[in-house]
Amino acid sequence: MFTAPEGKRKSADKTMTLTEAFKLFINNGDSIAFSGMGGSQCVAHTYELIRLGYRGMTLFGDSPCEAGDMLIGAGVVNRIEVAWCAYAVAGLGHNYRRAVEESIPAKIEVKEYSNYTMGLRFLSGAMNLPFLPTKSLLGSDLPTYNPEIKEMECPYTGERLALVPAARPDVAVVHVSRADKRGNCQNLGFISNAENIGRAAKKTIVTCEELVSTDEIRRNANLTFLPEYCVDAVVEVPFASHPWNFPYAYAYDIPFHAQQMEAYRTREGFLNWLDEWCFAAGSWDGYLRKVGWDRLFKLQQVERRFTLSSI
Amino acid sequence: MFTAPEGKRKSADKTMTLTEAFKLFINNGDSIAFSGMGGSQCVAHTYELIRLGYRGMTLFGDSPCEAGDMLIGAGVVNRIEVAWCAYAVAGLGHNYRRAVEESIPAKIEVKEYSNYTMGLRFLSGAMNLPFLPTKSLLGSDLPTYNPEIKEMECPYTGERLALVPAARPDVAVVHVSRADKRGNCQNLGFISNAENIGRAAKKTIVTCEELVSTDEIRRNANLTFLPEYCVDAVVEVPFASHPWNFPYAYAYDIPFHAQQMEAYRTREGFLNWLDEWCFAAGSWDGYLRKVGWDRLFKLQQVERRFTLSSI
Amino acid sequence: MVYATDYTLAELLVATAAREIKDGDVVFVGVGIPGLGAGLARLTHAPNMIMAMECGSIGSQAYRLVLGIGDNACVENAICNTSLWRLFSDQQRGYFDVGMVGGAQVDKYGNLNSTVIIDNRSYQQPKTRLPGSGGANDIASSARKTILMINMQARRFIEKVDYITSPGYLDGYDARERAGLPGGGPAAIITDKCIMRFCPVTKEAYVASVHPGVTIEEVKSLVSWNLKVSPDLQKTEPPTAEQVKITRTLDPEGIYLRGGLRNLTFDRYIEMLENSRDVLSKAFMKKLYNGSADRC
Amino acid sequence: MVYATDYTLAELLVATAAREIKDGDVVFVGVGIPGLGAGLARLTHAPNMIMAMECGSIGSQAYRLVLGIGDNACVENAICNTSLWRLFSDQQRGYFDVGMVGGAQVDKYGNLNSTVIIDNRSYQQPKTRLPGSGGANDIASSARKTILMINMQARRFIEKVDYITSPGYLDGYDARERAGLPGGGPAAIITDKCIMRFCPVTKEAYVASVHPGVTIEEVKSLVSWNLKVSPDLQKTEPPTAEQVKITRTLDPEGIYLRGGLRNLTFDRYIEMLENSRDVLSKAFMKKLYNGSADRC
Repeated sequence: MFTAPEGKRKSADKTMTLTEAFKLFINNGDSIAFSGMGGSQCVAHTYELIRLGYRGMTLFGDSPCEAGDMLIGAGVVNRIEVAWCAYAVAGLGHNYRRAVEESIPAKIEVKEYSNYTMGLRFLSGAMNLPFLPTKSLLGSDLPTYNPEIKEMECPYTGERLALVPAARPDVAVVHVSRADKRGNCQNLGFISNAENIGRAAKKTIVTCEELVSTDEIRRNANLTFLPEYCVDAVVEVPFASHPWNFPYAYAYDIPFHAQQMEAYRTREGFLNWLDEWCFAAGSWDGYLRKVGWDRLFKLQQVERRFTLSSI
Repeated sequence: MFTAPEGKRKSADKTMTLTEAFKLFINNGDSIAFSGMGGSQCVAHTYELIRLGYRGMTLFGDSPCEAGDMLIGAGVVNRIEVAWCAYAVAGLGHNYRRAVEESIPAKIEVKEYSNYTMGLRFLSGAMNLPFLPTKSLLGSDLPTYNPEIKEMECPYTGERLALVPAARPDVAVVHVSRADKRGNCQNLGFISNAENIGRAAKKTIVTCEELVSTDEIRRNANLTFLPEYCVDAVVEVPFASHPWNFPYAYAYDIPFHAQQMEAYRTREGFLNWLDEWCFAAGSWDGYLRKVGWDRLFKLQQVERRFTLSSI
Repeated sequence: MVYATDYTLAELLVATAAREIKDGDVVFVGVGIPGLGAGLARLTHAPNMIMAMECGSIGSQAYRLVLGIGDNACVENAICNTSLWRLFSDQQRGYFDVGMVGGAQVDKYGNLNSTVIIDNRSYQQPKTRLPGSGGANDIASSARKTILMINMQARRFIEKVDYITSPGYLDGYDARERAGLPGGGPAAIITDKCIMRFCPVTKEAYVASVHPGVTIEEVKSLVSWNLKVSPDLQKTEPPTAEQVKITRTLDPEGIYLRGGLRNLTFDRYIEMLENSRDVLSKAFMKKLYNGSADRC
Repeated sequence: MVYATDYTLAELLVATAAREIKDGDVVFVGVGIPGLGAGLARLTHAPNMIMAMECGSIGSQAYRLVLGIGDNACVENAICNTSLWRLFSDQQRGYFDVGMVGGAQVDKYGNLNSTVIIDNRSYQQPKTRLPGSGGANDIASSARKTILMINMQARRFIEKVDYITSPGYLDGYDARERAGLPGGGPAAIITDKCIMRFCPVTKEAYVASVHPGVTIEEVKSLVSWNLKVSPDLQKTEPPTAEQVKITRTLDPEGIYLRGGLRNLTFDRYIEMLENSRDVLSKAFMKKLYNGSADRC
């Protein structure tokens, strides 16, 4: 039986570097989940996991892009429970395809859900419930190939329901607009599954585009979607989603992404990319320098022109 | 079997008066739910329901104060599904007590839940699911006297769970900080169960302290907890929670409330109160005039001194 | 109504998708041609339409092309930014009128596959691994109606899909209801050759209209079952001149309309965003203040 | 540590409640004496404590007395304003360290009744209808530990409560775990005469300390079962002078400390709020900037 897991780390200052946070809270073989949906992807985090050489991990995700395809290609992840994996408009998930179709670089185990039902799995974990019911999945082939999706007859109405089990990753990595040192997180823009991933996980690492004071958090308390008691570590990582967009911060660098996707078509192309952008760059700062701060600044500046927010 | 209920009314301008909204969307015998928790109570709405002479209603609520006790005392409601009913620091729910203990003014039927599980019932209705599981209620006497609380063994873990059925009131009455004419609702301060009550109900009447433009809504889209497609009617009703507080708007008028509670100790006291403050006042405007705008202004002004919000 | 005389197939499809949206509809929108269709509807006959995007943003009013379901365009001037689970719960509640879904295979009951092409191999090690459901299964399960968009090829339009990712009418008749699915199911399949609709009784797809220049024989040859045809077969309505003009404004670099992503330089991209900000904000203001939408 | 020499029973209870809270605890707070206890803890030994209120507000820093679980004081300078269901879900997830619960009856296993005094009548038509669970059942089910607060009377401390609103250890031993309850159960009963704690094995309540001036005989006479007493019975620690001073600052009109609501005029109330704004904001600033809490 599952008993309520221990609370998160308590501290008035949880800030550290990304490398420190990963080394402290992530182990080989852990299950992990990332926030983001299309935009706000955890890209810096993906590169860091690869750089640190993690192995044997399980990924819980809704529709991961980099955090799915790259971690599979780099051999970090060998088991995924997801709804989708590709790069949307930019391109297909060639690493994912190679792994499933040809076991390159290795065979991976796949359990499939839909975006909503992955969302419900995180919600379920966040609520400390072992499952949640839904009307998705019924009649489709997702339950055919995934025995963890169960069906039940409602004890109140007799109607058919699909059940999905709670997702309780060992580690959540959540990237947000702003956070304070204690771990209070606010987003301008969509939340994706971040609020539940951050609660469901045993350990939660928050990164933010901008570190702010607790007074700033208190001024807009309705924006806080993840309070400090859900959070173990806080890291300021600006531009952590590049080449993806981050709402109210910077536009999507789709020309960069298209180029990257072109490289990923072949296994060598992908490995060369890793050598150049992940290992040789040495850190996310190195990656950003390589992208060029003038380019990043333009992505930020063009985004400002679209912004109405008064916050 | 429950199929997805029809969407709400579509219109770019859903504004009307409270009386119009009630006459249009509320019928005798309907089930109804109100937003608020301690503060932000739907008081104006309670008086209006009584004034319009509704009968035979069922109340779904978490911890209603006026909307529970007064509607019972006035004979509007004869069935309640709630977690609690009283006036907190101000006093006991004498009408509720008289109804249960002595069938005055009439016998009422009571189904009891806890605050969380009423919250889950509204969430369940909002999600169009027939029930949700919980770890509350287990081992207590709430299931003993409420057969609608079922128990099940989790098909994944074998652990014991309590189940609560969805609450799907005919009408929701939700009072918010600000809304636009289309029904997009934002709160500064807590949300109580408003986001789910407004979604779970077949028809949803929104009242707001302040009507704002849709552009103002768009500037702070992260504050919108109830979008327009959940809403049928919008009414601007300032000070609708008096004597209760409303966050970022006005302080709790607890001296007034204490006086009111004193009157409610006896049945005559309560009926006299209704005559004077509900019927003779004639409308919520009449009530507010009777309270005195100078007093209301002071409650507003003193609240401003405590406010940090930058929104 | 002035029909365009000069338009591409992509522009026809955008207009066709747009016509499936009524004013006031809440639409679960993706990117690409269906997304352009939604954008076009918003700027023409459906100014009060509300777009819902999977990331959790509702009612955006973007002055640029939407480049992803979590693009900043999705939150731009949105009426509500929320969570993925809440957005999909609202759909499960019945609040979403239209959902647009695509796939790699479809069958005569509108069941879609976007998961795997098995082709004599296995689900675990298929011929082609596709991205998977994403939100498609959920949209197909719960939207009041779905519009399917898929290009015609005999290997795509098959008797039985390898894997039902997004349920249509399952085995037809009342199979969908019996499965417990709350949404209404597919209302149309928009293809590059024709529009199919579904028999209200059997729930089998039939050709309702063929696109200009396409014969019914060509359509039938691209379907691997004996495709039914409406006795009242129509010609698909071409886009109007206004629709084409607005469509091109929405996607000035032809990213979706002409596969223009590959040649897009960074400078051209930034320039596209800046122009688009000015052009589309004017287009919206014109529509909203002079058109049929109330501005409040 | 300078103990107060001049203090009321209410002030002792506030200090006793405060001592159950550790720095950094997330505390599910109500109003009245327990609420004052939480406020006192925050301004003394637990500056990093986080208060959670049922309405959905988390981490308030109120410069006034909290007059309800949805009072504006609950959102004042909060770190997070959210929904009721989310707040309680966080508790069910195990994030809340301490919950404070009261009731009209309690039994030796810490089960509380705040629903009905049946007294030879029925649940449906009881002798006394009480307000009901509110959030008490949920707190008692899921908080890591609960602190019960109830005044002693033989008709309140009974062998078996009329109705279990808030589960304690049910029938003792492992009954609570077997029922599937995730929270840790009661850690103490704070009464107006003594503090009781629970045997780690049998889960039966025993007297751990008696308040100054109270005899163990008096305590036992107010309990309708054969109450166990710690072999190491203590005298309850009195409040410190600082605790009493701060407690009085928190409730200057004695609304909770002296039942001062009845005589509170509107003008005195407004004046109380305005003074309290100034006095408490200074007290917080002093604590937060000079004390042990990091201000970031």
